[in-house]
Amino acid sequence: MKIHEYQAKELFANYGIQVDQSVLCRSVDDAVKAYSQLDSQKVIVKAQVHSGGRGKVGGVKLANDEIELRKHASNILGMNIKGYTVDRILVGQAINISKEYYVSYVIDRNSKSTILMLSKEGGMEIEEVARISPEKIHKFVIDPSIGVPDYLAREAAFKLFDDLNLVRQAATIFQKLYKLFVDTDASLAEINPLVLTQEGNIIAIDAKMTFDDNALYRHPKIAVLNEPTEEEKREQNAKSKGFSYVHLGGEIGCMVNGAGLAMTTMDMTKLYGGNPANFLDIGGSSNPTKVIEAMKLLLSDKNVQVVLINIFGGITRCDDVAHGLLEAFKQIKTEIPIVIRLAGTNEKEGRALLEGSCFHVAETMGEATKKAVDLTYNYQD
Amino acid sequence: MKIHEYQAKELFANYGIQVDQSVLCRSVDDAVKAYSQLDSQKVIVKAQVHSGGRGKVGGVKLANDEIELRKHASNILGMNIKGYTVDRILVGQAINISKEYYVSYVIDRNSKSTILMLSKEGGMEIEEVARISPEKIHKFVIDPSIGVPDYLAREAAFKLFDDLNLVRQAATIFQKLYKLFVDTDASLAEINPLVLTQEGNIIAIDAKMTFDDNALYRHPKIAVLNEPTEEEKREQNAKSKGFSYVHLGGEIGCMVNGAGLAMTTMDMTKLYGGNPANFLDIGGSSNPTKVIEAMKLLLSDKNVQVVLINIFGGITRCDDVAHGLLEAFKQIKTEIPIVIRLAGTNEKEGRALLEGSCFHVAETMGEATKKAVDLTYNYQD
Amino acid sequence: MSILIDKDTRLIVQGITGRDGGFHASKMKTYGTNVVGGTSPGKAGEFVEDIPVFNSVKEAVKETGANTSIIFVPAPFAKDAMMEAADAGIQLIVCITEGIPTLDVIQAYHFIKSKGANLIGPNCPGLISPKKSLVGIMPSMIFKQGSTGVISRSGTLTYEVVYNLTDNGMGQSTAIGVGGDPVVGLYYKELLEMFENDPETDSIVLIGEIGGDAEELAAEYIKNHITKPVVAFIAGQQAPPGKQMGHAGAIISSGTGTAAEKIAAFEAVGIPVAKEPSHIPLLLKELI
Amino acid sequence: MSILIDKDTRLIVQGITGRDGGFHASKMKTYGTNVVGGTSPGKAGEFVEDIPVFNSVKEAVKETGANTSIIFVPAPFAKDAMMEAADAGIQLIVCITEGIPTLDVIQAYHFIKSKGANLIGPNCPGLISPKKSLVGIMPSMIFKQGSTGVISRSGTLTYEVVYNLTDNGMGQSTAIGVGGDPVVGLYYKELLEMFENDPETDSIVLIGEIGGDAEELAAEYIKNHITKPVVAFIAGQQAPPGKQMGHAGAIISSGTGTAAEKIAAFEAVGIPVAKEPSHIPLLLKELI
Repeated sequence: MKIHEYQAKELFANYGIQVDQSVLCRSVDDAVKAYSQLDSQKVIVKAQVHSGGRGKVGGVKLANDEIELRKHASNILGMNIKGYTVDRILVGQAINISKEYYVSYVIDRNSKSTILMLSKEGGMEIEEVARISPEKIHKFVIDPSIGVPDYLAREAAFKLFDDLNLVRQAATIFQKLYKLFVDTDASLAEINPLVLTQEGNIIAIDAKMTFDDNALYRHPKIAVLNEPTEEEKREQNAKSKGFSYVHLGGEIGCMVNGAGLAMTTMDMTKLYGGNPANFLDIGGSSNPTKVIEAMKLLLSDKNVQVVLINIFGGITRCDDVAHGLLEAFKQIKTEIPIVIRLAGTNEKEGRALLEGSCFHVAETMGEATKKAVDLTYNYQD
Repeated sequence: MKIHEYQAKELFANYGIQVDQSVLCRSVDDAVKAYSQLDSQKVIVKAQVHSGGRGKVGGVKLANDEIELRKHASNILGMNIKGYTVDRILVGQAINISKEYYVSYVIDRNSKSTILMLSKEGGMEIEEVARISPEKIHKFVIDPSIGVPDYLAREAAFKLFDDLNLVRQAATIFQKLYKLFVDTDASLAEINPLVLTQEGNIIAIDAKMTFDDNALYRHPKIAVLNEPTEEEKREQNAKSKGFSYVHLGGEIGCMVNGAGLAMTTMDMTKLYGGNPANFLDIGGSSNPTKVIEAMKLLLSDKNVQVVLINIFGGITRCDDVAHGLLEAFKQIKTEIPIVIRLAGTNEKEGRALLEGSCFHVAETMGEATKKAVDLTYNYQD
Repeated sequence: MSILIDKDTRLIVQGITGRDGGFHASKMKTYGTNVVGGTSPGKAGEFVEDIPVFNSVKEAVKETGANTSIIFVPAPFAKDAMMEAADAGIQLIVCITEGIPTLDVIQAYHFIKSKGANLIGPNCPGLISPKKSLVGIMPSMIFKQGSTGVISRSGTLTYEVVYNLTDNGMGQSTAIGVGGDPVVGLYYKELLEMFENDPETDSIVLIGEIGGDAEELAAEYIKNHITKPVVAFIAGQQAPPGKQMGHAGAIISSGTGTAAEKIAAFEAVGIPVAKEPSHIPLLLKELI
Repeated sequence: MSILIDKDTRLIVQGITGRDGGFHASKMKTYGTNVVGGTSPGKAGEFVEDIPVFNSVKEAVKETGANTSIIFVPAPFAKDAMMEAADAGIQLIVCITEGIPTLDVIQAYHFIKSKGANLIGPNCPGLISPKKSLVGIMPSMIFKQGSTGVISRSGTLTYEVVYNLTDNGMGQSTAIGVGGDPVVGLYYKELLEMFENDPETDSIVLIGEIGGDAEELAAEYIKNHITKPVVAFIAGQQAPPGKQMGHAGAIISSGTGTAAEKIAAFEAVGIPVAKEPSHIPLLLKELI
């Protein structure tokens, strides 16, 4: 789950990490009021959206006076950034930056640990740094049993600074950010840039956090910050029903049990010349209610011309699955052709049950996919 | 450092460990007022002193009505318990006890860990249980990297209870008590007894905590609870000057560098027929100022008839030590005979420097001790 | 031999009194797995399908000599269950539970490692050494004893692959689902090494998917350390970036972790990558 | 041989720019210890008596191949220093600092152990293998190379004992002060085992004191595992209960940890206990 910069900065401040002074605004009037409060001639206006790269598309602007502020605020509010409409901006004092750095904690799959990532190349995207000069990225694997002790924070800080005073400031920030990361079950906590001001202070002038969806149940204060897009809402709604659903845009709706098999069904659809409409994993059992819900979800996508159901019967036997499907499709009225492939335990019995129904029944994934693709084009004609 | 029961109970309550309702009183009037607040016909009156075994000497009494309360309060206030004068009592509601248990966290030298100790034999001293039925004491070694996870707390709680509801209550208490123990750098956190009430709740009706003196610097709120006795004040005062001092009561004042050597000097004094007046470790260096301070401390004990100075010169050579002693004794005027034994680096040079002084100089510990003992009796004659 | 589990496996089921725990305990026992006990705090003394229940893993180990555990407890309690098993001396811990917070898994994983034990999962179907032992929720009837080792990040896709293998007369030495979360226990490298050293395994099927770079690392490892024939399969070529495809770990982030990269990595070191599951047995036959 | 330290010891001094750290770094170097570096954050590039200073132990290890460290940093920072050393791969960590909170020591000790390293101290004088290496603050001139191993909870008392040994022509293989705190690293059992296995050690002197039951456990261990002659000495017969005698660990609590119990434990297994330090060499001569 993502949150906005201003929300992340509030968390930073709660954990004692110094951030720049700023005010959240929802209108130009708000922005003007904020400007008068900030006691700074120059201010930065920043779009608050769940997307990176806002600077490149004009979502971040420096205002030297109130006129410029009004202009930038009104331009940015309502702007569309990568599909997100900007309804909030952050107006903050412009900082006298001496140097910019990159700091983040992320989950690392290979070390199976949280890692601290640092770079002297702050202010640009870390993927960019990783591509151009990977040697400028420093990584520290965190042992969860001890966290970030002083010596580790100091060792890390020495990668960015030489002066012991700055090292100590930075080390403290690294420790506080780790505490925040762990306390909130974050999956990313990023400061880019962390800046050294001309006055010799180290402060965070941007803040980005994402959180582990599986842990939100124990962080109600974070969970309420959730602002899903329409598409995310659909996915979250599916999830609440026990499905995993991702919209893809093609014509062949796929319903599969298991994520790996569902991905493979998509891939084979493409391989055989079709376009998958979606990823849909209906999970373990195939009871009729679940199948009905899943079909509703599938058919709500008006692009879908054929439905491909691919079920591997394991613990739940194929004959039971077939019974379930027949039961479900008594209640689903659709003109769209349905291809069903059943494999696994009692597959023959299962397929026999489907004989004579309105379904197109296939034995193998290859056969099923081919049928679905053929039906798409036939249907289109 | 020790604290009182009522102070420990306040800490318990802060950590969510249920304690019995009680009020601290400094007078009989206070106690009567507390009685009216407590809304309980029967109350317990308990002396608040830094000593165990108060119950055996009449420091804990049950009052069935106000008259009894007045009687007990006035008896206990002012009572002398193992050298402590009672100036505070705790008046608490009498609990309907169904069963009593023992719970504590202590530091265990052998496992180099905090351990959780439990027993179904609550209400009696644990040393007593250890002597009579050691098999009734359960010990759990705590891994500091994970603390007391649910499974461990549960496993421990099953040693006291069978009912899952009680196990869960107890497990939570064990976890909270550990958190308190660690957060405050305790060296002991004891609940004796932890009781199961007739209503089915588990609550702490006594609370005992001692804290690591070396860690008090990071717990100012605990440190202010310090109430040293006169003797402890003298010892703490010595410590602030870099000495370790313990009063013993004999006639031969000992001044030694190093704790082990100081203990050995005491032991040999006894072995040769004398009585050590004190343990005094003056630590590493032997600069004149330190020697002067140490001598003042020694001589403040009016029982001292002879002073035995035993210095092993290591990094600081014996000739330097001798110079220091001569320097110091220019400023110390005393009639009391001083035996000095110098050994170690440059011991001959050191002893040569002391020749012709007022000191009795010895070569070995045996010789020095014998001289000191002889001088004691000569002096007495 | 097979790897990790065999006839010497003595299994306890953590959460045996739950719906899934009880169901699969019974299935595993029927298959022939030596299910020696189960745990459920407060239910010591009860039995689930003749399997004795204990209050704690420590007690279960003490009474039964268990060396392996499988975990079915709900996600909020799974970290504690994994650590309990490790602390009680269990050597192989298989966690089926899905939806466990990642930082919980990280903490449990490091603790398990510090105890010298191994973790499989979480969010995995477990593992099976056909005709010897089943420690998982796989449909055992599709498996056949043989000499192909199978390692997979997926559940049903594994069944699909195994089904094709069995159908082609290619039995399995051990088949393992490592789990679909970003952070899980034993992974390609460790398992490849075990299969390499297992005399009963003569070929390996590796089933990967989008997300992370474990397949790339596996390709490199196979090149340098594995002498037995390996065939790979990668799911998720059509997955869009930034979207989680069912498994928490199946996500292309910042443009890395794509199927194309993984396929290229295998092909670069001469490991054939099947285009569809049914091709795997054919590719394998060419290599043996 | 000697135990723990010898000519292969490559030492770094943590807190080398402090008063004590600098003083003893110089002393140790003069004695012949291979002092390869020191640490003091922010002072990398400086030198203390020609010894290079580094910002961190990790850096020092990388640059110098250090395998041993000695710690002089103040008590509030000592836990971090011990853990830093262990994390950087140091194998033997000697902590001189006194007054460290016990829970800090417990945490550091377990971390050091998890890294497979050894801790001596804290609140100890260190150790010396005469003519080979000094890693401590002992007055080196009183030591003499030889074949008696010395283990002690005390500082100056050890010097007193060693002085008597040397005076009687009995040199030392290694002499170790384990530290006077209630919780410290290597203790009697581990060190007795090392001395037993050290071909250059042919007798052992064990110097104990009041507090805890380590001497009782040592007596039991010697009875079952040590074949070399051992003489013991116990300080604190005159100590009153409940009073800390200098060392934080030297305290008789709840009537246990008395000198009488310890002496009885040794005598019960036939280990002579000296009445005064000067008797130790005589008792030892009778046994050899």
